[in-house]
Amino acid sequence: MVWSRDEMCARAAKELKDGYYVNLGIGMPTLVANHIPKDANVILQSENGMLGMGPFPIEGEEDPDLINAGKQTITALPMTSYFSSADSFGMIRGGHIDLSILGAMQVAQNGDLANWMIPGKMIKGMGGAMDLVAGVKKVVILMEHVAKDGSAKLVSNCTLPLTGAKVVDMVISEYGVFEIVDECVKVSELAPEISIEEVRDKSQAEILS
Amino acid sequence: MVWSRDEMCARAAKELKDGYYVNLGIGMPTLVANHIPKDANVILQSENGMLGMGPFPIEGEEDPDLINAGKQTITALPMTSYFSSADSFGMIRGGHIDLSILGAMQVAQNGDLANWMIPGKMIKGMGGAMDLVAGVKKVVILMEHVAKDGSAKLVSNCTLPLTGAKVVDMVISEYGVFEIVDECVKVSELAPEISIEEVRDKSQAEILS
Amino acid sequence: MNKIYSNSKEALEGVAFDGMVLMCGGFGLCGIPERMIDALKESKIKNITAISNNAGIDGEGLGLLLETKQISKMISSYVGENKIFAEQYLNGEIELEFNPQGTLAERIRAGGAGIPAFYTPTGAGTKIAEGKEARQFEGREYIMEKSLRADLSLIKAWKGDSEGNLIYKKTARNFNPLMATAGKITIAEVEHLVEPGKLDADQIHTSGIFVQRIIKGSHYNKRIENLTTRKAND
Amino acid sequence: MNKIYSNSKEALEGVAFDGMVLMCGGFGLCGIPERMIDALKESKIKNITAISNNAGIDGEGLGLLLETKQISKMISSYVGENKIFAEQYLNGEIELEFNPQGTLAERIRAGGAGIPAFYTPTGAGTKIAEGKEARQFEGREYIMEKSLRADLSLIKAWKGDSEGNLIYKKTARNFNPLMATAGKITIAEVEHLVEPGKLDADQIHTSGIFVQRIIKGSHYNKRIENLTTRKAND
Repeated sequence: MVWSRDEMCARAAKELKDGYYVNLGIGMPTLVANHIPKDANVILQSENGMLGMGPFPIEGEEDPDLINAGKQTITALPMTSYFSSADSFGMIRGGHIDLSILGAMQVAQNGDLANWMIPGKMIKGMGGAMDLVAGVKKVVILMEHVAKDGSAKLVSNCTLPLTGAKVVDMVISEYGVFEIVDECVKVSELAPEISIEEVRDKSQAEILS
Repeated sequence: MVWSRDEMCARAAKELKDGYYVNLGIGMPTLVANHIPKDANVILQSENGMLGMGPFPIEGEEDPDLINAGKQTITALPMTSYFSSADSFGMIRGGHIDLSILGAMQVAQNGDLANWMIPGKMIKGMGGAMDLVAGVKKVVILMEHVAKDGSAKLVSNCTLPLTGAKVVDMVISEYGVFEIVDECVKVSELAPEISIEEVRDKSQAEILS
Repeated sequence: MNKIYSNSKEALEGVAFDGMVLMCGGFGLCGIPERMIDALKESKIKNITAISNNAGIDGEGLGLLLETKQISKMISSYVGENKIFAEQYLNGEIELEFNPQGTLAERIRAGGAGIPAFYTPTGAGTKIAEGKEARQFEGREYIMEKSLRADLSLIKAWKGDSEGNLIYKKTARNFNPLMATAGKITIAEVEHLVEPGKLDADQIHTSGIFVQRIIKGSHYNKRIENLTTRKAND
Repeated sequence: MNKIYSNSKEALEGVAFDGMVLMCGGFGLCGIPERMIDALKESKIKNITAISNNAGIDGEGLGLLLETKQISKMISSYVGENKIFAEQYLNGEIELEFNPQGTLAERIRAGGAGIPAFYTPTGAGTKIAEGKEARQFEGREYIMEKSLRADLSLIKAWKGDSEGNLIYKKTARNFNPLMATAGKITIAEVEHLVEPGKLDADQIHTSGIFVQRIIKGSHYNKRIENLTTRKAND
């Protein structure tokens, strides 16, 4: 039985250890924040210039000068600090962020990631994604295992333009958790009653047990 | 009659125009600050991380956390701001400082400057001098025209190791004011009763009238 | 040396021209110089190369200058959420250069700090690296990126003094302090204009040296792109 | 994740080793981590490569580690005013690499920001350029400089909170914020240690992410190198 989106987020949250500085991408990765264990002090960075991101504001308390990288209104915490975009990406590029969780269009078995551009379609831009995958210590991809058109997303080689080359450390999908080690995809955990054959069937990459 | 040190400083101060951001080197250049016209708003930068340097403190009011690049105790002004060494040299290297006044061991007619090192002697270091001459819009040298051993300091080619290549715009000595234009030294002003022949006699560089 | 101008139109006089390179602060609609953008729209200056993380939205931010077709090229990291931009881009009316957000920020910071070029791991091995020098340092691949400067930087701060010292508020800081350093002319628009000495010298984010002109803005929209709230008892 | 250590000796435990690369904040004796330098002296760690703008003076700052011959190499911009250093240098006991002050600052900033190398005009055409790549950009000559990182950065701040957020005071800021970013381990020594929330989030100079350990220092000497005053009626 595949994991629900909520279960996927909960599983991803397990990667967030006490004391980690973490950047969560836009979309499903943002929801991972809801599953951080209460006893873990996980500090969220937002690449538009904030460390120590709090929850969304209570209605009526939103501040237009306080947004996250998804342009959502958020709140501060006692330990919050603000900084410029140059300092923020110095933090990211300099390897100070422990972990980032991002979405993907394709992940290749060598760790290549494509998540910003489909040729021929209007491109919105890579935002901070290329910097995050280049600089953050551990990159975790949280994605549906298969694209809406049925094509595999876990592939032997990315056909879409890359966001980063050999940058992905782990993939979490509704089928399980997969680690990318030495340019191979290894099953680390499977969703309940999911077999490795099912995963192989839904993947184009070679999946090692 | 050659200028006194005080007159040299007063002449140098005339280069400081209203609204200029200025960095004054250690030693005689620091004294130029005493001659800034009261009606000119000249803002002094200190490369250890301060813009808007005030006068020396009144005895007993010195603050060890507030020093200039010469490690002298100083004071702040209402417009003062503090910043890091990286930001300070970004300001300098980025061409935001209008003028710097520095001392010299040798200045060549092409604008080469040597003011940090005598081979075979213990070297103290260049500090911020190389950055200042590379980044500041106008570099003015304030120096005795001739070295203590009688050798010329305004030379055709520097024999001492350079602080910067083709960086000097103007030299002020006790004999007058000299501009370096198109790799030539041109007399801009002479001290009272000083002739160009006297200057040529005290210089090894070619001096154009 | 008076840096204070009475309004955005006056502040723009003599420093904006057709074909200029413009930097415009803000992340999304957060921390954008609203009044200076209004003045630029009124000025009818055209053929602008705009360096800005985003392109605003329809009717707000740089979206206003897209409506009037004053921008001919954008250097940005993300331009989603803007129909006019998409239209003009697909029509070939506007040129677009994507930069990774951190590369964009660093190029601007380098421009202000006198660094002509630097190496970054960001984008190595991707389309972004095409046409750029690649180079290994300690076994890892990096690409060379060049600095950016602007003829005019328009930035937004929370408080400023008459010397041009600035303090930003929360995440409205973003690209503003870097762009302040990289403009040949920088115009700062502030919500509160105070006398020198009213800002704590240790807290100033942008030193006055980087600001040539300053105005007190007013009537801020501060539109929120993605209003997101939670219930009080969540 | 407790970052607070009760004293400088404890803070140093497990992070200092023979042959390590050390960054030490301060300009002259202004803003130096006095208590951490004491602990380093006590630790008897030797063969240190010390990256610091200056070398202290006899009996103060890094001068203390020179007395005990714990430093084998210095990367600095200015080492005047230190007899012991001069002696050891002329004896060949200590290696010295001079960096222009701005190049030193930028190399450290680059180290913390993931930039492996950059180009600077500083020192082009001088001895400093020897052995370095030179390159023209838009007709001007620049040299390539590589980033610096440290095994351990010792820095000094005015106020800090238990999360490692720091605020510096006046010109005691200098190299401290950059070195905080470039240390694999950074130990901050502060005069005032407060609870999170006591520091204004807009005013924090160094975010806690850069600080792994923090101590409240005490008994500061804060020696003045060049006491310079004027008469009250000047």
